[in-house]
Amino acid sequence: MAGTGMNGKQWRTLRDKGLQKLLAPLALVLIYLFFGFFGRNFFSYNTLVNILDASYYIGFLALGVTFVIITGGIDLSVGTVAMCAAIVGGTAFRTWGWSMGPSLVLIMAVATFFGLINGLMVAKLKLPPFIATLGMMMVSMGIGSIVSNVRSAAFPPRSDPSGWFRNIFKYISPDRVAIPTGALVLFGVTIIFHIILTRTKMGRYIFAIGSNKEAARLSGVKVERWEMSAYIVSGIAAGISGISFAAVYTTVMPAQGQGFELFAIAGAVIGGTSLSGGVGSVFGTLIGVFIMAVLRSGLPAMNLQAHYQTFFTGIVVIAAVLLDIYRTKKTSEVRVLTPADLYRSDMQRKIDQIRGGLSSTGGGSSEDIPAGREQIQALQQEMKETYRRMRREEKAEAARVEAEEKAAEREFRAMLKKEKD
Amino acid sequence: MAGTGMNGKQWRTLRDKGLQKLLAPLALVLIYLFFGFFGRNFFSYNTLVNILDASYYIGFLALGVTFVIITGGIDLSVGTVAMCAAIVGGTAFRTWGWSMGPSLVLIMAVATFFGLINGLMVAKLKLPPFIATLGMMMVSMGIGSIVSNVRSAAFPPRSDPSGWFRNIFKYISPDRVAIPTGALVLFGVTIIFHIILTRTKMGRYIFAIGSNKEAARLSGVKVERWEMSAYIVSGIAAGISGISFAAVYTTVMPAQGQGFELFAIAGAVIGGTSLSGGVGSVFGTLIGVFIMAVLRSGLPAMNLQAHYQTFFTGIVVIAAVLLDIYRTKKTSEVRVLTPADLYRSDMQRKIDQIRGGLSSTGGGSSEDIPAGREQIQALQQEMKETYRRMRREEKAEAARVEAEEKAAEREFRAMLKKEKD
Amino acid sequence: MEERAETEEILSLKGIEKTFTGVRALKGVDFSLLRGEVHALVGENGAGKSTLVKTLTGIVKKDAGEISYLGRFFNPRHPKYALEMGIGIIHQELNMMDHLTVAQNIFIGRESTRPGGLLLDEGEQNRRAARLFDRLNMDIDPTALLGTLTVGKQQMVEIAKAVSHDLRVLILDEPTAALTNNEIAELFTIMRGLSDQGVGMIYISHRMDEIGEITHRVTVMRDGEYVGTRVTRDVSRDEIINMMVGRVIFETPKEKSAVPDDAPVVLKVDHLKAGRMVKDVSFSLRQGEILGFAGLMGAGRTETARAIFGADPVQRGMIEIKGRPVWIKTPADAVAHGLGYLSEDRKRYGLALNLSIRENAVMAALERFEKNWFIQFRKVAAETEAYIEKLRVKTPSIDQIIRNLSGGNQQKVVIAKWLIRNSDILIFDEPTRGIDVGAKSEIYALMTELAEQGKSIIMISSELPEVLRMSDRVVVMCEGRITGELDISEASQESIMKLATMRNQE
Amino acid sequence: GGGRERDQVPYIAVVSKGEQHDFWQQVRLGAATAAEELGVEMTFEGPPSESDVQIQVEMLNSAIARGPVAVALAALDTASVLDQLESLGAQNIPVIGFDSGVPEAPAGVIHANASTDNFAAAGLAAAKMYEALAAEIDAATAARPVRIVVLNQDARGESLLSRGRGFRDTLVDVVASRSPLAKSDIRVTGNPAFVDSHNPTTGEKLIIEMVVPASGSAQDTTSAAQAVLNRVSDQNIRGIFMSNEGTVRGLLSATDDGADLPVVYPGLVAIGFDAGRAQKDAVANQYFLGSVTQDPFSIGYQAVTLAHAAYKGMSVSDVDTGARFYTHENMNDSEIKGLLYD
Ligand SMILES: Nc1ncnc2c1ncn2[C@@H]1O[C@H](COP(=O)(O)OP(=O)(O)OP(=O)(O)O)[C@@H](O)[C@H]1O
Ligand SMILES: Nc1ncnc2c1ncn2[C@@H]1O[C@H](COP(=O)(O)OP(=O)(O)OP(=O)(O)O)[C@@H](O)[C@H]1O
Ligand SMILES: [Mg+2]
Ligand SMILES: [Mg+2]
Repeated sequence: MAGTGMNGKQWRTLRDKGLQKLLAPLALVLIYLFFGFFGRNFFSYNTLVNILDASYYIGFLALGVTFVIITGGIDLSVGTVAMCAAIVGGTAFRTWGWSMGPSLVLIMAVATFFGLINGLMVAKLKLPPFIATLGMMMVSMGIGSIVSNVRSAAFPPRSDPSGWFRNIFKYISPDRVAIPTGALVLFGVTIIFHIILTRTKMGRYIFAIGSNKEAARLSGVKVERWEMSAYIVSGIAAGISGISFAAVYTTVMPAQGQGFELFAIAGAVIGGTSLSGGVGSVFGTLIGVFIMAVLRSGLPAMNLQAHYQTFFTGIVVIAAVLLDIYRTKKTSEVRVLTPADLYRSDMQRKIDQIRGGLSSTGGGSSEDIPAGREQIQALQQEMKETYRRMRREEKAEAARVEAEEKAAEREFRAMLKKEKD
Repeated sequence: MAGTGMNGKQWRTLRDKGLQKLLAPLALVLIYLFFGFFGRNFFSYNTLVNILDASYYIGFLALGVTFVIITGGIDLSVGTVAMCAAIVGGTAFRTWGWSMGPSLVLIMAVATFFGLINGLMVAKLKLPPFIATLGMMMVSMGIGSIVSNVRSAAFPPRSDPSGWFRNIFKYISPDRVAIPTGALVLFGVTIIFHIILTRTKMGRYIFAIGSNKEAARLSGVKVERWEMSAYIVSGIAAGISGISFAAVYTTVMPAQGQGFELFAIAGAVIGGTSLSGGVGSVFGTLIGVFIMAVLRSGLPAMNLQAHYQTFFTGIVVIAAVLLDIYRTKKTSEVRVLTPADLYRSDMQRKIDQIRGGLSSTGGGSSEDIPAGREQIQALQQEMKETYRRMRREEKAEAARVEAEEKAAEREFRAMLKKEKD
Repeated sequence: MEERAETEEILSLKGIEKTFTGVRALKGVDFSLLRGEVHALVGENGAGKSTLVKTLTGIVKKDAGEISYLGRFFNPRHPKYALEMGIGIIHQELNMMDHLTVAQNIFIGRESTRPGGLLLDEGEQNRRAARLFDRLNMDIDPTALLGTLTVGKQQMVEIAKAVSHDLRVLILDEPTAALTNNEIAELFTIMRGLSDQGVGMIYISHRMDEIGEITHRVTVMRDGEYVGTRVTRDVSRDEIINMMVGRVIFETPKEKSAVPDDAPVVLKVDHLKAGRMVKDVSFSLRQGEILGFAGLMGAGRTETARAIFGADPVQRGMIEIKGRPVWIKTPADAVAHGLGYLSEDRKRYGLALNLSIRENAVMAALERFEKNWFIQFRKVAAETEAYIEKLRVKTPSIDQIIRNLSGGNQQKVVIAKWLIRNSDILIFDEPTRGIDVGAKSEIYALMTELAEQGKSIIMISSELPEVLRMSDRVVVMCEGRITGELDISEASQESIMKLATMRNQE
Repeated sequence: GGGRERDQVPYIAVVSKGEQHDFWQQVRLGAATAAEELGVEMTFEGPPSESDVQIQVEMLNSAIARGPVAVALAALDTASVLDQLESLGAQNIPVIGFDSGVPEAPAGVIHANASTDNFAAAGLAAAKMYEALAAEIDAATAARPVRIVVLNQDARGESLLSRGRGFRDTLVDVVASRSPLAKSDIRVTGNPAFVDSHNPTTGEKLIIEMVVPASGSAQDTTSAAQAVLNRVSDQNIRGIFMSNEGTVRGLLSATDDGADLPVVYPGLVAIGFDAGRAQKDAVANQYFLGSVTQDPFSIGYQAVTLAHAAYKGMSVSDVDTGARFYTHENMNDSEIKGLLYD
């Protein structure tokens, strides 16, 4: 039992807190292993790189949108903002003749600007976030098309001198081994965002706003500023997402990006961020994104047609959140201590005492030990039996009460009915 | 002024309540007129029919989703559910050899079933609506593809004997005049939904749940059942939407429908339904949908490049809601009564009294009346002038005080600054 | 109240147990209710009163114990079942639907329908509501949207709603917290009527004088345990308080101001005008002073406080802090100028309910714990721990989520927030609303201590004994204007009431 | 390396540009038929829409990870698959282009193409358009110019771009050579992506207008078509060419499946592209003058056949799968009927 190495309380704490947090990562590992065993060639380095590649652009979006969701808002525009920024940058590079560095800066600037506008609309003009960012989704989609003149923007290939930026997200060594450097960027951004959320004023205020905006305001928190900052972070993340998209997929099409936001939000929610605000973590979000990415790469490996992917992703989104609800319910459920339980824990303490006495005498008189052992065994036997009997009795009693209550309910209803007539 | 036919209070009530409700329809008419004058041939019967045609499928979705939004939920799956149902029905007709009637029934059944599942997830399993319906969006998209084997479903043309169902949404007379019968269906459904929302228990409970779910539960409302019913209505509406789509656009493609939900939600919100629940009307939603439909048909008529359309739609969505916020703010703003106002209302009362006296004497001595009239006119004249003078003085005084305050603030800030250095 | 003739027991609870995460809220509680009896249930904050009555109505499921109702076992699994069986409850928190009309709220679940039963009959329902209000002598428009009513009126609607059911048992969980004296009197009339009809009532309140006025018996709970039941007539107020806290508390008015005459003025408000309610308010607050703000409900005291604090826009007026004019446009400005505001509705305006004690306590002062961009968690923990201990907040740890604390302990966390912020000028708006006597006297002691340390306090309170006990000076408001200012030595219940009802002549 | 054990059935991955249009279903059928005949395993997948570049790249990635012996690819965008092509080249896995192929791919990676020459196919339509409108075009004046509209779904996919340009350039050439109008009498206007520098843009007698709907959605193609139809009499629009199934559907739903065309817009010449049930009906009923069809079955069939041959180490070369113009007269001829799917 718990006696070995870890005491009961430690174990329970781990079960209540640790396991709960481990469940999502565990699910990720299980899904990965499942596809590994049943999919075609899934356990390969290539597949791993593919999964990572496919996770970047949604990943950054999801990290950014996590900030917004924690404030109790939502950002539907992230996907189209990322694509709009990327296409503007691509147009600058290809059509306006900018060099790559400034073009990338432009991407970040455009995305941040959209974030700022979203923030202004929500925080200053008090527009509902859903509708403000829905409008911004359409606007950014339109702007991308207008700036690029409805042409797709192709970023330079690796062979081009300007193609250096692709190495940020995927480095291909001279002997053609792909190194997913983007994963480092993703983890790096996650860690930075995590620190911002948990260790800085901004992060704490974002949580406070999400939990009770009015209380935060009346505590002197500059609610508008910090709420806005969450949308700006979301914009910045969209900018990184746009660059990663360009690096991995080369071509950015106009009017693209609608639908990305749903996966980003799904990732955050699978990772435990609550849409009602005040609760969330970027690490959880990252796990959520990876779960979706593994699914997306894994199902084709099982020779399932593309359309089964959407289907299963949907199922997993629902299942993940259901599981989350179930497990929080489980952990918050209270185990009521009955007399039987009290008796048992009492006895257990007694036994532990005796055992403790034994081991503390240490190498003492060797006769004591077998005697002590026997005593312990006898006690354990007694405890077991008595506990069983008590439980049985308690259950019977509970059943009796319930039966009576049910009977009473029937009677009551009959009575009421009669009264009415 | 208000004197004629309508007293001051009535007028104010109309201004506060009526005008507010009239603003959205007014905007619709204005936009329509705008395109009519500046667009090419926009004022044609054909265009009108086309606007109506284009409004059906989003319209039904928006009507259904209004129910869900009033409960405080959201249904992201409406679009894909409508398309999934339509494609299943189309496959039944084309591939499984069903005749048209049963195929249409199947469409309704499939959509209603999805609504039911959404309802179960949200109401019984307590999944957050956003995530439950997001999952369902993906699931229904997948199912549509799986059932149809990723083939598009073409519904029979009008010439085909099975093409009769198209007449439900657009009747074309033998001399080729198109009659938008679908508009009748849309209005009919709107009226039915309106009655459900305002005159039945179901509607009442849907509002109650959206306003305060816990209070509704504690009042003995079967929250789960009625919350579920809203999602079922949304499913039913999605079914009608799917049929209208098939009737108007003939071909339904698999994996279609994502994005429709956003327009449906935007329509509801433009129409005044609040995303936080408890407030909304299906007539408002209808107006919202028409505004978007006019825009979408109107911009091409202005010879605007296609990509400006999304841009402007976004702007209008934001503007509509901003306007709504502004107008509710205006009406709830406190009008501070100054001495001038008090004076005026005092005088007004006096005048009303005299007038009352006049009319109560009724057909009394006919000499009194002209005298009374004159007295009233004199009083009115006096009131007007005094009021104007008082207002002028008050404004000057206010301006003076404000200027002084500003000056003091500047001084104070300068002082603070100096202290810091 | 006079002795009841009836002794028929309609409700009896035995050994009720309930455990929430980390809190054993009920530890084998017994309770009984007679026909036609008004039975007070008292106890400190967090004693478990609300939880106990919730087990009776199926909102909280009991873990163990037996309920017997009309001589039969009874286990309500759903509020609706309890209501059908004739057990109704008026909750401590308002539980109504803001977007529905008054009549719709009252008859929710029992709507009037037209013949055929399909369509609702709104007109008939409004008439029913109007008749109900007539009978209860309430002046409320049945067609008004509930959200537009004042809190007091909303509470009256909730009472009317409960009464409109055919009840055998009515539970009132602190119904008077938001009511005016007139409304309280109306409520008591209603209760007496119900008592005559044989309805048993459980009455939860922290106001001792009400208990003496309306109840027949008193049951006291402490820390989830049953302490005892007494006949109200035979028990003294001190005895009840003693049962609640296990010690005697004396409440006497302050004799004279503790503030020296030459104490500097720290806050001066000059011709303040804001919103609908604040018309013309001028007063000053001196260092180390507790300035009582008395007045009837709706006098505009809360709105004055909010306007000073920058929570609502100011239309006109000057505010000076320590002799300097200041422009406070947002609460952040106010906090920066050393103001702190403890709102009358702590759940809505004071606390982030799903964050921990620690996060709430430092919310106003996070800057202080920031070093090189990062928050120093050890310092935060140490300081929070210190204040939690000092204010005697009952909690397993500072990481406890605020939602799980009882009202009084929540209030202490809000106070801790402003103490950690080290604000010099504190506005306490109804600091002891819904708080038990024990916690009350702790908060009084704390305020006195703060004033002695040189902090200045504005205390808005609707309880005159509280005003008289705490204030150095009393400002009285009526209809958005200051109608008078009294030194504590000349203040009495009568003099305050006179000023509080001094309406503006026009 | 993702090499696959050679003792199993050889596996060929086909990654297309789409799946849902009838056209792609026909391609898939051809590919499946070839795969069965050759006894190879085959997967066929494509992204839901032609702007989903990233989904196609992911599909290609996972196809490569599954270890195919050859890949057939219709790239949405060549630049985005360069890495993948290089890695395929490095592993010596042959790549076959189909449909629009992999234009401008690095040398040596694409072993062969099985594709339609879209430029030429749309050119067929342009020639027919001129023939049908010759009298009016020849008589066009600056006061009353003839206008011809091209509805092109997106201004991005390479094959659609080629069709738009093919129609435009061929029409300009045909008119300049066969009618009294000179090149300088022609004006090309509309979506800037379709107006190239070599196009005449100042002419006054024949106007070729390039229109692109806001998106491929049914609603947007329909309202774009409606907006064009609204101008028919005002602007003397005499011809409409629709370059794919999506735009054809747009016009059909704006005109009651085409039935309005002869009645409401008499004399308007409409030409479509591809087949599909609704379009075939429109041609059969003579609402449309005709349409251009490709041979999707053969495209799929040839793609897999070429891929298999390349895997076997045989030398392979491009196959033009051809395009035909069909009208109500010839659509039931045996060699065309086979090309018309639905
Ligand atoms: N849902 C809950 N989850 C966890 N703990 C709870 C919950 N409800 C109540 N408690 C805890 O149970 C205890 C009893 O609370 P209860 O509300 O019954 O007290 P009360 O006597 O009504 O106090 P007050 O006078 O402040 O209203 C408190 O410690 C409270 O924090
Ligand atoms: N935002 C608001 N909109 C409409 N009425 C309001 C609003 N806020 C307060 N009121 C009303 O204004 C009146 C004054 O409220 P206020 O809270 O300032 O009074 P108070 O003297 O503090 O009384 P209380 O003892 O209730 O706190 C009340 O009747 C209240 O219902
Ligand atoms: Mg309580
Ligand atoms: Mg107040």
